[in-house]
Amino acid sequence: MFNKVLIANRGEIAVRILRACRELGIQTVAVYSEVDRQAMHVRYATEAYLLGPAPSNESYLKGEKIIEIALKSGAGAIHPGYGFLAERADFAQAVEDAGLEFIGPKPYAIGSMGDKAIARETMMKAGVPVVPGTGGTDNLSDEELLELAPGVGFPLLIKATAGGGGKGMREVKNIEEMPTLLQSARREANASFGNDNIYLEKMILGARHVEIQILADKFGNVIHLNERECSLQRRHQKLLEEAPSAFVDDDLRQRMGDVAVKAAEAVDYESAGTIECLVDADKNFYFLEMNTRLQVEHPVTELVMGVDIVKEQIRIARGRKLSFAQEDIKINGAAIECRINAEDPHNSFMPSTGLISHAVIPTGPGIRVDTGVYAGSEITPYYDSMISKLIVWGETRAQAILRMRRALEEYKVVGVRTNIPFHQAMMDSHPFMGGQFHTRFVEEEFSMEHIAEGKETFPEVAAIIATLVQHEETERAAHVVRRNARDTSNWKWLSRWERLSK
Amino acid sequence: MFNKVLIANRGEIAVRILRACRELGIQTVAVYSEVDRQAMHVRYATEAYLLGPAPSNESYLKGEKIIEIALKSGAGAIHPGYGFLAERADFAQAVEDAGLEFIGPKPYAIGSMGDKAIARETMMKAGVPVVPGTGGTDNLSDEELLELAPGVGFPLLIKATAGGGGKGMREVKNIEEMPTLLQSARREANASFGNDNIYLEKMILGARHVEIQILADKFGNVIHLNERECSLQRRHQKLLEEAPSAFVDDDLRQRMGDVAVKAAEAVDYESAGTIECLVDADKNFYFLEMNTRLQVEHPVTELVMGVDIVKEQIRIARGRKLSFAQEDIKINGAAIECRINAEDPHNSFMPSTGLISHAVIPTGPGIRVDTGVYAGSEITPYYDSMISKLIVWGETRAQAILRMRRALEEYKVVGVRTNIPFHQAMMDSHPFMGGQFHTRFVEEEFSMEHIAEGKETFPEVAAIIATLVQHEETERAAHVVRRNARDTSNWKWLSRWERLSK
Amino acid sequence: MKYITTIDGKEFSVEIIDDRHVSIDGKIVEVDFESVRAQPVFSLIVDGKSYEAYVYEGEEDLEVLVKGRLYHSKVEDERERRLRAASGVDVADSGIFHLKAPMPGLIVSISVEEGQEVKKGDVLLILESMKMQNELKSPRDGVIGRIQVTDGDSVEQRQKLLSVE
Amino acid sequence: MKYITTIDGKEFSVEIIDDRHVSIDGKIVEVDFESVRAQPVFSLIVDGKSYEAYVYEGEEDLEVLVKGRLYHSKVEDERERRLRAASGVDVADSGIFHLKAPMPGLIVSISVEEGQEVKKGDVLLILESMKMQNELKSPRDGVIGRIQVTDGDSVEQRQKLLSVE
Repeated sequence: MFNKVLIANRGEIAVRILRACRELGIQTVAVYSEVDRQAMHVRYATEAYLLGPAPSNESYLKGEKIIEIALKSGAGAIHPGYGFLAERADFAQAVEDAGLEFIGPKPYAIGSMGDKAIARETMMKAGVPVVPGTGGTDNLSDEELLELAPGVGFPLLIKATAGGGGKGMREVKNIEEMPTLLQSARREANASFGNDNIYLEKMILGARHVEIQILADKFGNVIHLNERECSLQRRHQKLLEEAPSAFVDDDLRQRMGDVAVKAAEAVDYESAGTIECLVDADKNFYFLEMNTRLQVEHPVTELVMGVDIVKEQIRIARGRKLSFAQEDIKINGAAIECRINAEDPHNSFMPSTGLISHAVIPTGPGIRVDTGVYAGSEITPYYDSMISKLIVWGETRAQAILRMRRALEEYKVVGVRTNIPFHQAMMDSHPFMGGQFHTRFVEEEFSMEHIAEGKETFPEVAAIIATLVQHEETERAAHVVRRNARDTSNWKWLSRWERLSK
Repeated sequence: MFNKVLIANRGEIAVRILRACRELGIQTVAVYSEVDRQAMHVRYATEAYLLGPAPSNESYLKGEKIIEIALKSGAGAIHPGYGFLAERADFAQAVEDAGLEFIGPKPYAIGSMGDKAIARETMMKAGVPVVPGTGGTDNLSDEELLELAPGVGFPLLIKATAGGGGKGMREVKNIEEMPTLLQSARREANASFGNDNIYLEKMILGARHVEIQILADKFGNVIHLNERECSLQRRHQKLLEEAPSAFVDDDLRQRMGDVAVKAAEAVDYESAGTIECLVDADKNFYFLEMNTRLQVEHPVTELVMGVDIVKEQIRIARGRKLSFAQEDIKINGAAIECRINAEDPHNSFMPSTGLISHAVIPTGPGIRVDTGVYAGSEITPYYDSMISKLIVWGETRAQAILRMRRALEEYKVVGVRTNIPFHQAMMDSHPFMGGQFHTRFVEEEFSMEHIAEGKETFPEVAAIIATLVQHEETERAAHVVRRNARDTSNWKWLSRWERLSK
Repeated sequence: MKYITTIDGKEFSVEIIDDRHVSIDGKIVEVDFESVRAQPVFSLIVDGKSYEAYVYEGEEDLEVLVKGRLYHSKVEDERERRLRAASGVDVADSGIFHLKAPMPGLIVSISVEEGQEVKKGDVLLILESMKMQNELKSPRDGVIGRIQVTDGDSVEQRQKLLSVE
Repeated sequence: MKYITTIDGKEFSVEIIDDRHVSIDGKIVEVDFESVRAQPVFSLIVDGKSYEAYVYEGEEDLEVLVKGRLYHSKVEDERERRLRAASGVDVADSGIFHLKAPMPGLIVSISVEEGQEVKKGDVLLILESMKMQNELKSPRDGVIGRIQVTDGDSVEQRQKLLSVE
């Protein structure tokens, strides 16, 4: 049984896994790229080794080098987190071949579920409804896809077979724009997963994205931890997730849970995994894909189910039986997660890079922040723009929303733009409060500006504060000239100015 | 029904209550002393008014002025927090007389339970066992107490009738040292509560301090939220609290809960309150006192019961029925709270004052921090030394301990000494891990030094780091002399040095 | 001292009377203003109302975050204002807009050609960064001037990409 | 550059060889040392082992917090060391101990008299602060010198209270 784990990731999820290890008394090995030398995960781990330059394919995607470091450092297992190497069956196989434990499913399960096209086949054979799309598990060429597209029907989605997180995904309205989109999807897929295979899927309009969390041990025990609501997306990137879903009733919950367990059993699944589905207005659901890894949004499930999913993953990999039976799993309250991204919601969600000079993290009852950044962190353009996750728990969904509102107002990040204003507007949105939304809600129906209209603003207060700050700065400048006349109050001006001009 | 609340307190508890109000959509009014102008509670509130100079009796104890501010600002209710005016029946009465809602019990309940001597009488009449001590509710003189002492028996405790938090409490081994201790107890009681009445109570050795949280609404519904374990104390100050108690079994839990509800009913109790008991090794319990207010350690109950006690207090004061029935209250996991005090555990827990120049608050799964301080906060000698509360939840007590260990290591406070090392040693203590301790454990059996002995240390690493830091500073000094030769790397030395010499 | 302070495009006339008083658009208010130690945080109490503000230099203006909302502000004293008025034109309204890379990245495609007319909001080019393709749009109507990059170029932050004239 | 570095009373001989190498007590180690931006935080990686340290000036020494434990450190270069050795005595061991108020407060009672002999650990006086009565004890054996306060005095932080000679 291993006592040292290498975490093949960075950012908040590396820190999340490091914390779980620390709480289990397990030693940790971090790996990092050159730009991440000062990162929290490097400082937090027991050991840390350099992988290479910043670009992922020269660092966090270098599977061989990572395995070599694991062997050298005496780590007995590798946790891949999400993204990077998490869903690469070849990497999982190489880890196994090196005599190490891969904290995740077996290569076979990753292969058959991680490849979205094969997963669809598997599910169809098991009688699970799937979203219509290109069948077959061959790697289809652009020509073949263009031929199959009219059969699938427009609008449709191009998806990366190795995909996840909306990367390599493109919406196609008609056949004319398809060739260009095929190319850009392949390029993004390759950049994100090192694999440019893609397939087509029909878009089900007005649907919700609901997913079921699975846990399975090495002894064939499989349980599900109910659903997460992940319909709030922009460009197929999830922005906000909830557990439970306001839309899912007990009957649907049980039907989806049963299918999810069946799906996991069909591939002898082990570790944590997620069955993603689309649910239409009539509560029919369609299998979308299975994510054979930990997900970004796992904390909302942890908060309402009282299960630590990462610790369970580690326990399972250590050969322990599941700590819970299905009947132990009860929904307690409601949880919401806002992904805090370094991007400007007032400017087309443009990623924002720079140095975080100051950060205030919300604290107090019912709040959890999973983060890998801190005051002093540099946000670079090399990795994705998520800087932290703000998760709240409430006795009810309404209370969770009110708490999230409070937490978002407390959260301050100076140095980069964040999407906090977007989440604040969402918390004030009536359709969101009413639980009335679908996967295209953010793009088609939601307007930050519209919501802002009704809110009280304080331009006069801002004017007074801005003027006083500027005035003190001017005063300071005048005082510095008469340096000998300085007194303590001038020091005050000076320190203010220094702070402002940093 | 009120929509604006004045919070007659400061520090972490003021912030805690402000947050609850914000999550309920209630406007808030803060009050502050001159030294607290920049405090978090002042900045967080909707409105803020100055009370007076720093000393409590010129600021936070000025009940009349506080009521005046409430009336002027249009607040409909006053939440007293804990300490200061929280257990002053006269203040509660004055609030009521001013036509405001006091968020707490009625003056009658405060009077009969808040006065520790009357409370003992009331409980004895209701058939609840009490710790032997000076009966009678008269304010006894030093002479009378000296006369009654032998009857109570030594060792005994002098306690403030208006007391709480160990303030005005003294242990007396024999009659010779008693006169001096009576005087100092009266002085401290007067400074803390504006009331110097004291009484005597026998010390029960080897006992645990276990308390039951009560909630009662205006309609006579009373429930209890099970127990908190508060035996870890130093000089009668609680340092660490847990829920549930590792020592309390279901039978004792139920017996204590029933008595607590009875005690609350005996005085038509309303709002949140706590019945404190001593429990001996044979699981006999003795009523100690009732705290007719919110307690410092309420979060551990909140985490395991899923009830927001402060919000319930506000709802009750607004005339709502309890949101929960007794049968809804189930223990879920385990929670531990460490009180983070600005005091030096390596130097007789001497309070430490100064400017907090830097603070890193632990985050991630299962952690809650209730705080009123931040980087930039000045810790003054005017108020008590608690700067924040670190509370963790775990699926089991063992997991909560491991998580607390992780959180304590993440928690960094630069600028004042804190008792974090004490808590770290406690988490490593075998009796604590085994749940084997009593109210005198910290003072009589616990040794930080002893626990430190077995731990791995890194003096060589510290030596390398200290030397490199000093070396860079020296280098910088040399470079500054050759200012013209400066290059970017010198800037690096410079900024490091500036940081260090701040 | 008198200032003209612009908040999100709206002008206020603010005069600092003394330590405790300012006037805004002619109305005198009593202010209690504090700079919080070691943080870019200010606390203003006016008539008992408490406002906490984060104030920091943005790219082009002073940014003021109050009650969860960001205000873009510009503070000019009377002298500056007169000078600017005397110069006749507002620099911001004239001249050429230079599109600069908001972050380092890869030019995926350029959607316009030199000399082409564009409207406000038209996509000018696509920059890939942080694994995302970002559309950079024109902030106003105009004609595309010189294009200084081509498809596949790696660009640095703030590098000039093209101009709208 | 050679230094004598004292950690909690134990001396180490540390030499900075170059940017990536130091020797400690004659043993050469490869170091990867980084100062984290905008924080008093340093990261040291030695042989793959990662150590995060908070380093800040304490009252009398440099304090180094590593893996949850605080180390008191003093770094002297060889020249300083020789100078100190030449002066013959260690200042810290000689002379008078001045008891200073560790924080502002009220003198509740003085437990000793001028000229009285005290042992290490004896209570010298009681200072009330933060609502607590704090016993200030003698750090060593000695005789009480001048007492500069009386019962009931309010004292400032660092104010001299009495001396032990």
